Amino acid sequence: TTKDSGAKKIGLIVSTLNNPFFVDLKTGVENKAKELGYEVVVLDSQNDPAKEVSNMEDISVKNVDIVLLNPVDSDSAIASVMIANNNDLPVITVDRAANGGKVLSHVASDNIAGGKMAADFLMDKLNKKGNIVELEGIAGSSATRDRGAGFEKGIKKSEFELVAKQSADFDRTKGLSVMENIIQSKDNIDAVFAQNDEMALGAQKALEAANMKNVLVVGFDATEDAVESVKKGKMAATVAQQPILIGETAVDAVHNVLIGKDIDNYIPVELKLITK
Amino acid sequence: MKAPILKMTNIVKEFPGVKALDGVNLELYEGTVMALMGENGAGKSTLMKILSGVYKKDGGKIFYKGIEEDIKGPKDATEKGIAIIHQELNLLPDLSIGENIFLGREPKKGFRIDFTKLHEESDKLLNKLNVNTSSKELVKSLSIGQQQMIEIAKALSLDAKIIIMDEPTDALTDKETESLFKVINELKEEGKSIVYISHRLKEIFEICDSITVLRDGKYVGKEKIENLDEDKMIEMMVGRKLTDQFPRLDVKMGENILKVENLNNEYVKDINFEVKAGEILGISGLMGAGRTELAKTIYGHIRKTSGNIIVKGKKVEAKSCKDGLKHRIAYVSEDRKGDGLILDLSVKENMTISSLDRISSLFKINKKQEDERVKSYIERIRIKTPSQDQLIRNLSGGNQQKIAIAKALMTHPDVLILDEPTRGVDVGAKKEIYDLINEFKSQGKAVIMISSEMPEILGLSDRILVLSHGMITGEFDIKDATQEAILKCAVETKEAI
Amino acid sequence: MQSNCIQDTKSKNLDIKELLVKYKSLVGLVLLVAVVSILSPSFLSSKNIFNILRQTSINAIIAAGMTFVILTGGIDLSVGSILAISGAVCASLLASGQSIAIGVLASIIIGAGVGFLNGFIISKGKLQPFIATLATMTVLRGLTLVFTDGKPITLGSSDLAINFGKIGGGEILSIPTPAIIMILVFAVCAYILKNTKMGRYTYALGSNEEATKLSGLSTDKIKIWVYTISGVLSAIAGIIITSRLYSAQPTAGTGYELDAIAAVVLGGTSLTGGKGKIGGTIIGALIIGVLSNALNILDVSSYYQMMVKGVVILIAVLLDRKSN
Amino acid sequence: MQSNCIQDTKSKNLDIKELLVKYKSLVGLVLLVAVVSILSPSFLSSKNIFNILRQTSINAIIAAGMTFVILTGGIDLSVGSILAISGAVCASLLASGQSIAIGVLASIIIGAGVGFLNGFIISKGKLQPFIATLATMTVLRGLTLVFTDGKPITLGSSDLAINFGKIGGGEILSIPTPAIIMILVFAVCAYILKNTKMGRYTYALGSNEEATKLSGLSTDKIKIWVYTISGVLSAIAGIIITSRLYSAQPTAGTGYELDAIAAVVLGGTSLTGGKGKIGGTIIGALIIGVLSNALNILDVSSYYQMMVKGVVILIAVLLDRKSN
Ligand SMILES: Nc1ncnc2c1ncn2[C@@H]1O[C@H](COP(=O)(O)OP(=O)(O)OP(=O)(O)O)[C@@H](O)[C@H]1O
Ligand SMILES: Nc1ncnc2c1ncn2[C@@H]1O[C@H](COP(=O)(O)OP(=O)(O)OP(=O)(O)O)[C@@H](O)[C@H]1O
Ligand SMILES: O[C@@H]1[C@H](O)[C@H](O)CO[C@H]1O
Ligand SMILES: [Mg+2]
Ligand SMILES: [Mg+2]
Repeated sequence: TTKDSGAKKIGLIVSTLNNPFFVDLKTGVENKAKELGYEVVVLDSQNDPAKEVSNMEDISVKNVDIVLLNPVDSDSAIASVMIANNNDLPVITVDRAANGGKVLSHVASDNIAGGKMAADFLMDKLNKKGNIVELEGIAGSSATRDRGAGFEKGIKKSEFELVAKQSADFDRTKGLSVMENIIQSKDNIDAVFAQNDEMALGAQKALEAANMKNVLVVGFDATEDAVESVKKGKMAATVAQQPILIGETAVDAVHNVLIGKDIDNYIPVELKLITK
Repeated sequence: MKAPILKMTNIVKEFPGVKALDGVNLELYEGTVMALMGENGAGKSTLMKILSGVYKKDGGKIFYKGIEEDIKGPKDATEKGIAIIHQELNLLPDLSIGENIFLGREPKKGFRIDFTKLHEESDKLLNKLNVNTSSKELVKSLSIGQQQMIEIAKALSLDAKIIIMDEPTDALTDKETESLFKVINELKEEGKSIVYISHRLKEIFEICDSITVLRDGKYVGKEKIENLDEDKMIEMMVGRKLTDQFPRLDVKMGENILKVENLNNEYVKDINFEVKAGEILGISGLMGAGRTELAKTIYGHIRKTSGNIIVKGKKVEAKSCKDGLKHRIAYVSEDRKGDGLILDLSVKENMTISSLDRISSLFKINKKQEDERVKSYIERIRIKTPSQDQLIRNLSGGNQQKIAIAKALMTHPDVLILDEPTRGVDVGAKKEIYDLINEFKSQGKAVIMISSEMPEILGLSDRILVLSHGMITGEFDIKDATQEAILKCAVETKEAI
Repeated sequence: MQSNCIQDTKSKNLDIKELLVKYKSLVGLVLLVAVVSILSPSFLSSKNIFNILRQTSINAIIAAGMTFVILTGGIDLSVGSILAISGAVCASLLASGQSIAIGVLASIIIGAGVGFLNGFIISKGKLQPFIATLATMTVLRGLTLVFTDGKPITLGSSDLAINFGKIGGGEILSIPTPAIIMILVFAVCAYILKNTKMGRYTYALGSNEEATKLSGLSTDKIKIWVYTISGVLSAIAGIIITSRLYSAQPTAGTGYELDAIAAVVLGGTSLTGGKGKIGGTIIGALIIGVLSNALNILDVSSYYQMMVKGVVILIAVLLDRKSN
Repeated sequence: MQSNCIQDTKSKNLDIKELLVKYKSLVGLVLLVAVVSILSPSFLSSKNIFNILRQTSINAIIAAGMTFVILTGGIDLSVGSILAISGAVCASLLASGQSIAIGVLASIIIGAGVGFLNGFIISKGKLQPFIATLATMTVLRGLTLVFTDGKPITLGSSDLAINFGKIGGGEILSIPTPAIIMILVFAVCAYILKNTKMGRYTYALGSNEEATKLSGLSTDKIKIWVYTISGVLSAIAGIIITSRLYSAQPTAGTGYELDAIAAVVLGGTSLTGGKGKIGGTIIGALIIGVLSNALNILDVSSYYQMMVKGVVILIAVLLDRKSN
């Protein structure tokens, strides 16, 4: 491939742009790239690993210098990474890891740790006793798995009872109706852990409508809406990922690679718990 | 003589590959009935579709009440006072009779349709036509003949000056035809003009004042009815003389091929009869008598609840048409466009569909053999088609009917059931179909022919069964059969049986 | 054969048997409710019944419009996208301080406009409705994502927002507002289908397009009309959803077309057009709504929920068949 | 009226004009390719062409089966779910150390089994294909999630996995293997439709079910047959996807039914059945594939991609219409 004489190009393959989290991540990448004088090409995998592989193939015929990959799923990402490897295209994974292939580095927050963070917060607030509802993300996505694992590992040391665990697909509308239904059979809920803020906000609405304002709702991501809700005391907390920072950090890593510096193979981005 | 109310001159209409009309003229006078005659595919329906706004003409002029007019669409035609009863039924099966009759012209009361008025008016029309059904019934619950009467009622409701009837009696039996003719005479007296299309020559003499003849899309001429007899009329249409319209063939009859014993189901009761080798059994009856259902029960399309069907001494348990064919029973439907043929397939594909098993393995149809078979049938029964691959939709009715029969013959049946085999078929083609039936008969096979056309039944059958309300009400040897006797059995009431 | 669903103009005094024959799906619904209420006592609490009504209303309202479309033999895959874009426009107007009336009106106009467009390209372009609405579904989703930049538009907690929230979350005479809207929508639709010309033409078109044309009716006009109705009702559903969530999601409504179609078919309307009743559709929507609610209440895990849902839908349509 | 697509048995020596009339969609495809290759030189590189073929193969193979179904007037919404479950079963067998042959065979048997089941309930239960396959789609997705416990099944990097990976990722004579499989599938399907009884019956059923029955054919058998084909081809697509990704995703194939149907319709096959050609379907699939690839190569941002895609599909079908 002939490379343009001008600015270097970064390819960003993002799992979906239908979710504000990834829109922020993209914004972070674009902002930092502009600052450092890189061009960015963004491709959307629409939550379909097969589409992700196609995107990697398509980007490999374009003259990009490096790819930032935000996989749909950590296992199927191996295929995408291998395509890049075969085309001598350097890859850095972002937010979700690839479970194989040659990757320069991984930039992300630790979802297992985040799940545990939520658990610790609730154990602290409720004295390790009470009935908990967990709203899961899209079945099969790695964020669902990791946050669930971290959270459930976290509450093992408590007397919490997980009275309901249902999927609401990272979706606000579904969070609302699933929660409404759960309320029908369980009226003594003490806390809800939603694996992202969209579901948390939906669940919070349902609880509010049912006059169960004392239930603690913990979300994940710290989107604008969620932070606002925490501030107003409606949601109890949200585990803040910093998608913009993740994006920026990833471009920093790219910069280091392109100027020939070594980088670590895992670059963690700070997680923090946001409470009132 | 008064000036014609309608005059069409030099009308031209072309379809891709077909010049359907080529310089056709037509004159229609107030208070008269004019027959539009011609073989299948002559262009009768096309001409009338132009007049009623369904097709745009490619050339020629239309004068209505002396003024040149352009008919822009069906609605425009209706507004000008031209109503048409199309050759094909155009009803909405899931709406009521009344809603069908007034579709697009519903009486309104504020926002809503005035159903009371709608049904009142409809019932009046139905009464006039001697149809004893409530206008609130759904159209789909009616038999084809009754549906045809609804089409007629719909045309009458328009109160048009010109009424076109494209083969209106095609699906009617004598009783309904009679009611229709009564109405036509009334219309005539009211000064309305009627264009009447039919392949039944007897009707033409009974009801029409003059004829206009088309042949292959060209104008042949017009004539007063007084100056015509059947032979002359046929000659104008076909371009040659036809002799012996109903050629019964005497074949030495053999043993029993089909035996039906105590057959019963929802539609038919206690049916018993036999058909011998080399015999044509005619089945007559009024519409709704259950003839079609009887045929479909023997064929396996409708389940029997009790009784036996025996072919060549072997009991047949047919659960589907497939089983019927396996036992060498073939059925040619009365409704060739509805379920007799597959209009989107070609001539060839239609002809061989029931007998593909004979010429193909699991993995391949023997195309060469298929071509040859189809070719031989096309030649033998003179099917007019540009090629084997022509879509059957584009063929004329008579040719379509021949293919439907060829399809059945290709399965090599022992028993051939023909349901209204010449419905909508022109005189020339009729003769050819009769020859075809006779040829099959002379091979020592059995034929059951259901027909509502009395001359056909009387002219071709060796024996005649009459059905009424699903039961056999009469059986005649051809020597003893008369129209009156058959009719008497056909109108037998349920109570009397 | 299907039920003769539109011949009820004659008898006014329906007895129960007749009702059952006409709405066979009702049997399914009653059975379902009976089974679940035995399994879980909280199911029949008035609170839960209102929940079900509130949850069902969105799908039911969309399905009402879908019924018109399907009665003509068409299909509208763009309903979910219409819901999203009209919700987004409504939310952004409100967020920019416009009045509720303007937000709602703008939404409905957009729904009507898109529906009109659907009908227009289907009729004038002679396109298959499936592919035409598939295309508008995709285009509109893209448009919504561009418009919202992929992020929800939030109304916040101003007085305006709280008032607007009552459309989806409030109550009138202690009945959830969306349920009342739903009932109104169905009453109007039933009236239109039964008593007006356009209603009858909707059936006519689906029953036999050729014959409808030959009767001098403009089939193009009828098509445009049904897709416009579907668009308007999808927009109304969009307003309700936005109001319930105090925010408009760019991905709102994804996949809703299948639920709406399922409701229509469960209600006994034939996808080939011409046959069916709007009353069946509300029952169909309730079957789906009750099912989702019941499976949650009965603690069925989400994977098994899918299986049960599919099987119950199959059984429901099979029952419907059998009883013919 | 539609093109008379099945009457071409007479002429063997097709000239270009005839080809264009028969496959009007080809014009669309050629135009698309021309425009994109002017805009981006890298588009017509052999590497990119192979990319397109590889990417198109999945949708094309599913669409081939869908063509049979649609030709009979049916529809199969369950293809994506069949893809997922057969991929999952294949992966889990391989992961447990079974041979590739067994994995592949098991997949195909499952695809055939589910397809058979679809055909069986549709024909024997006299159900509308839309609702029946909507139900199996849901049930199978649930089943897959239960079977995989919601997690992808990974093959790892054993020799077996690497060999298996060649089905989706390898090359034969430097042509991508999935492209070769796709071409084989279409050749076989075209042969079946043109030269065998079952092919002929497929068209017959879609043109007129009643007449097909009265011609002595078992319409039930034909229905079962087309859904089985669709199931088998979806399973093959599932194997290829699993092989490409070295893992089976429980959510794989979601929404693929719409792409497959779009390919069939873009290829000129009528959703009402009876009319169409399998050759059109591969062109339809290529239009969709080229479009996706081109939009990526031309740096069109993803939201706008959706809009462009919808509009291009509309234009393509409109062109198809107009040229009639
Ligand atoms: N829509 C059409 N497209 C192509 N050809 C057509 C079309 N309609 C009619 N034709 C052809 O035009 C010619 C005239 O057909 P038309 O239906 O007018 O005949 P007809 O005299 O009414 O015959 P019949 O007695 O069988 O009803 C025939 O060759 C027919 O095949
Ligand atoms: N689709 C239908 N639905 C309900 N009843 C029907 C239907 N078709 C036919 N019938 C009824 O079945 C009986 C027999 O009908 P059919 O008209 O086929 O008899 P037929 O003797 O063959 O008359 P035709 O001269 O019309 O062929 C009649 O009572 C008729 O009304
Ligand atoms: O980390 C992200 C976000 O939490 C999002 O809400 C779902 O996908 C995950 O990967
Ligand atoms: Mg005619
Ligand atoms: Mg009959």
